[in-house]
Amino acid sequence: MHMADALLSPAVGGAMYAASAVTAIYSVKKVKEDFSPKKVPVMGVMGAFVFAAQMINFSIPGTGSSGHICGGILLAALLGPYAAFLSMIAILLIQCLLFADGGILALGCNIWNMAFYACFFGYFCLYKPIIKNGMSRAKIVLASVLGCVLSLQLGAFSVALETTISGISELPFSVFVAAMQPIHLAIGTIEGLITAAVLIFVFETRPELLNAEATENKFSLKKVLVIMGIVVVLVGGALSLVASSNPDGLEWSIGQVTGKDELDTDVSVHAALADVQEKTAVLPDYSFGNDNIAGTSFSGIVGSGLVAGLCILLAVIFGVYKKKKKADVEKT
Amino acid sequence: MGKLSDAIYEVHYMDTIAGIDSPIHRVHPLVKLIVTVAYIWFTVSFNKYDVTGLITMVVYPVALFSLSGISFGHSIKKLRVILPFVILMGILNPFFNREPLFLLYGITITEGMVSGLTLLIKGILTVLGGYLLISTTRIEAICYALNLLRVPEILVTQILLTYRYITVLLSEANHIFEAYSLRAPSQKGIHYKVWGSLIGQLLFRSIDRATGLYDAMVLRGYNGNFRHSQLPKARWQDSAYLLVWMAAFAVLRYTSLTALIGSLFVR
Amino acid sequence: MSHHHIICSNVSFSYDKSFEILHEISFTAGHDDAIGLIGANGVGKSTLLRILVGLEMEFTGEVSIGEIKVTKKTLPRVREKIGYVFQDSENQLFMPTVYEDIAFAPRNYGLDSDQVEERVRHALDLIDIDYLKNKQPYKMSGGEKKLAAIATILAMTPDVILMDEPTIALDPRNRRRLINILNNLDHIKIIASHDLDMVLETCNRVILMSEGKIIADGETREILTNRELLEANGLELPFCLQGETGVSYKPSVPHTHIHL
Amino acid sequence: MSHHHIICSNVSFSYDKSFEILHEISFTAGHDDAIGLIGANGVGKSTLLRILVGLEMEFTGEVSIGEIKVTKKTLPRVREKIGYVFQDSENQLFMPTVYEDIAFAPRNYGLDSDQVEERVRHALDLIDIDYLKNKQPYKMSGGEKKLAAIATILAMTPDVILMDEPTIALDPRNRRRLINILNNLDHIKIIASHDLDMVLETCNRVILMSEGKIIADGETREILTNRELLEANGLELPFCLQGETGVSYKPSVPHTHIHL
Ligand SMILES: Nc1ncnc2c1ncn2[C@@H]1O[C@H](COP(=O)(O)OP(=O)(O)OP(=O)(O)O)[C@@H](O)[C@H]1O
Ligand SMILES: Nc1ncnc2c1ncn2[C@@H]1O[C@H](COP(=O)(O)OP(=O)(O)OP(=O)(O)O)[C@@H](O)[C@H]1O
Ligand SMILES: [Mg+2]
Ligand SMILES: [Mg+2]
Repeated sequence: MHMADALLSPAVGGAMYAASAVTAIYSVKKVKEDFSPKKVPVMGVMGAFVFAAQMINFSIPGTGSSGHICGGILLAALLGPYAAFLSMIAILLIQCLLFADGGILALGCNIWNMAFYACFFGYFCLYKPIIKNGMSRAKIVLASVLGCVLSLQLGAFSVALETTISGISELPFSVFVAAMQPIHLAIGTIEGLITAAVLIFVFETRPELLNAEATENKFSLKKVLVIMGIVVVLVGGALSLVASSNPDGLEWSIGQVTGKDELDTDVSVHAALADVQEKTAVLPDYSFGNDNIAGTSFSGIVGSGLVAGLCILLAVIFGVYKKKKKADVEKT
Repeated sequence: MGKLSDAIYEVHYMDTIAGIDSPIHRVHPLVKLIVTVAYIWFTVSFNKYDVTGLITMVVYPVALFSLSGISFGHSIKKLRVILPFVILMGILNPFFNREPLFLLYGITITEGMVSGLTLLIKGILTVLGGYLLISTTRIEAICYALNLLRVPEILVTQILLTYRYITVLLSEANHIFEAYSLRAPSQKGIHYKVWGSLIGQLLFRSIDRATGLYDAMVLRGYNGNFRHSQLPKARWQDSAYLLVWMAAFAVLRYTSLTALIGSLFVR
Repeated sequence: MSHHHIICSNVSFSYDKSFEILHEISFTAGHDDAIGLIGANGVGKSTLLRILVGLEMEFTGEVSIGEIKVTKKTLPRVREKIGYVFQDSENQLFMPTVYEDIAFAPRNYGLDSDQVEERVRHALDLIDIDYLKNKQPYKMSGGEKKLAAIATILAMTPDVILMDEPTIALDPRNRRRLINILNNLDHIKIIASHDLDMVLETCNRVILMSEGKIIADGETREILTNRELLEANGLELPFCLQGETGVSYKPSVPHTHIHL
Repeated sequence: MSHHHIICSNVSFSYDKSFEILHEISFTAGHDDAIGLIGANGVGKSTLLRILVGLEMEFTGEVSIGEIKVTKKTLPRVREKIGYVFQDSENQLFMPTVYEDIAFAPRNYGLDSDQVEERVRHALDLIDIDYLKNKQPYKMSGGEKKLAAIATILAMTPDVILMDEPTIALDPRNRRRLINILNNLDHIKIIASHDLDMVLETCNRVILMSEGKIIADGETREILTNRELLEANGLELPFCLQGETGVSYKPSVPHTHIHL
């Protein structure tokens, strides 16, 4: 469910960054409140643990396929939601940088889609209320499955929403959603079951690991709902602002600043070069009718070819230069 | 399992290439971070029908691969992670948008085809942009840059520690999976009956590791903050690097360079 | 039954293409061999064991276990024949209790519950750890874990047992117990270890490795009493053969006290 | 300088209230003592070391290190005086390179970068591992990691060095090197180990533990040559003293071959 940079417009990416940052800052504050320095390395190792555990394939009975664990809920159950959120940020950042899973611009979206819903929504609205009055196997299964399914549904929905608002894919929103949700229903159930299996094992062997945090997070549904409400309004506002304007967010924002609808910085350059163009044109005048875009596009294609050629040439020159330098070094 | 050992190899490999020396490796991490973000930002901001403008952004990866000496081949492997999804979306575009854009040698080029192509190119360029950051900058340096950007200390420490322990836990997970597969030779994944205990054992071991690590740090005077080491100092070259690229991106983005060059030859 | 149970011919291997860890390793092992695999840190002992059990497949050359050539396809069949005890056996126990862990492999091979019970009982008796059967692995001491890991292997009824540093972290009594167990097992054994005294007591044959090659392969006593050979390859005589003179192996550095 | 650097009087300890791991442990150590701490698996050797370094604080009794009583308050000062090498030193290396790891403690103690550099250099020279300084810990062999872990300790310039099983996983040459290093260090040393041959070569004094109590405390040679005492407590004579007769320590079980 990792979003790629390519599917986003800058404005959507930026808005999601802002939303995730606000949540992160709040989480940092909460984690610091009952700060025991011992927790920091535990968080680090747990992050790495989820990272590693997500790479193990679990065969799903009756099918040939395999599933993974749902990191957010598991971490939230073990570390508490705030520390879990920070752990997830670290995981997602490392996945994006080291494994190119997700993108740098899309990181805000990915944090939101995969960490926020699981750590806060899944945890506070589902996991916690179910677990509150004592644990049992059945409750753990219910809480984990519901938590995973719902947070994944929200995540999948957000992916569709963010992509559509970015306006880069031509896929209609309805089709996208219709494709994403059922797939993630299945995935969520499986992840929930695997997560439940792990939590039950912990519950039955070292329950203190789960209880430790239960006492330390004073649960208040109201407070959470208020926070969630504020965040949703913030994000919703930002997104709808973007959506209502040109999907090309950068142009839109610059347009806002300069008060122009369109940027025509290249016009004067065009004029200056028109002369040169007259003299250097070596290709016959193709007729594309009156379609301006097409004309631009064709010369664009030619230009691209030239740029590409230049790049290759540059690369070759650099390569030769480097080899020479290496040889020089070896000589000395 | 292949996946786990691949991941271990990958971390080691990235660590190695980020540690070599080149003009790009020497650039201040904060500058590289800013340039990378700007590159990705400008790249995705191209209009979805503007293939030709987008193409010019290839200048950046080409220049960086050349200057840093990072091999291009390995980066292709990275593309395979996120690209399938992007390609899927891109391939669907021609079906959902059949507005004709122009005719090329008698073939009608639709908006969907063009936007699919830009999507693909954006996918490749953005992944390369990220790859060029991490393959020329160590994680510690990136964390230092985050520090300068006033990202909270606790989060930065968290990233560093997670990174530090990824190889350790990957190899423990790998180990436990190997032990499993030796005794269940014909299974592909972990049987559902063992889900809980297998991961649970890994979890306990992780916690024990965490405790051990924490003890070791405390015994050597750790008091909550990592002290960054060998902090790079900003030099004038760093400002130049920043300025040059920002200017270049702006030019590539806001002048139809390809169209200009092309129009020198086409009338 | 074939005469040679393990055949390794011209096996070379590298983790990343750059550096060859194993170079043209060839040896065979008959069905009554107990082989000690010795050599300095990092010569490739563990790597060789991993290749035999099919955990690394990118080698060149040929490996056969009991007439079956090791390939991707034959892997499940080959692995049924081999019991492999890791260097850190903590990682080998993944079930909630020792009993469950020992029963895991037999259950996978589709035995019915009576047969499984029988196998587990047998393995527990053999190692004499009946008292551990309901313990959870993470609550056990290092020595106990090692013994449990060996029991899980025995319940597979392998033809071949491979062990990587089995005596590490054991106190002398547990180590002695392990040696007795090894001496009572009638399997082909290959034991990689730095504990040469243990090798001396449990193996009839020693393979000495250095820099990814086999330097010597012969009768245990012959190799382990050859001081020059051992020292040239980063090892020492077994302590029991060094005798009290072991203490005279004085540091080559003069024994001065250093003030920090 | 005080005569007794470490004073431990009537220390008792349990992890969970139920079971007492250590029972009324008392001993003192002078500033030229090198003490071998021996005993079977699980007697509490590691626990005792953890108490000395203040990682477990719920003990009863009194512990002083160099005139300072160990309490929650004095902990930072006490810890500056002690260097502790864990049993699994992998856990101890957490920085990207060996250099960074060695520099970690001096930096935390607020030294400026020149002083840090100086300390690191000194520690590297002492152990003679300059070639490792830019290596990443996960790419190093077990022996190299152990040596690096020791270097990180030395850079703290401690008065007291505590080591838990330092020779584990080392090949004989690296083990020899470690013994030389230990013999050249002029600190108070307490070394917990099952490697009695190493203890014999590095310690002037031995403390033998059993079931959480000190059973014997005396001159190394005296204790390590006392076969009855050792065997009564789950140990054996050092191998170099067993001599070739070591091999005659035959299994008490008759040596029959068992077919599985
Ligand atoms: N996964 C890996 N990737 C790359 N190199 C590796 C890997 N595992 C081991 N090596 C290297 O291969 C060489 C042989 O390692 P191996 O573990 O086989 O040695 P060994 O003989 O078992 O040593 P020891 O006595 O320390 O256990 C070492 O140089 C090691 O650094
Ligand atoms: N964190 C813990 N919680 C509860 N019990 C523990 C803990 N750590 C150790 N123990 C128990 O305390 C006892 C003493 O353990 P310790 O590690 O000190 O033994 P040791 O003498 O170092 O043994 P070895 O030679 O195997 O290292 C053991 O019975 C062990 O099971
Ligand atoms: Mg090994
Ligand atoms: Mg111990």
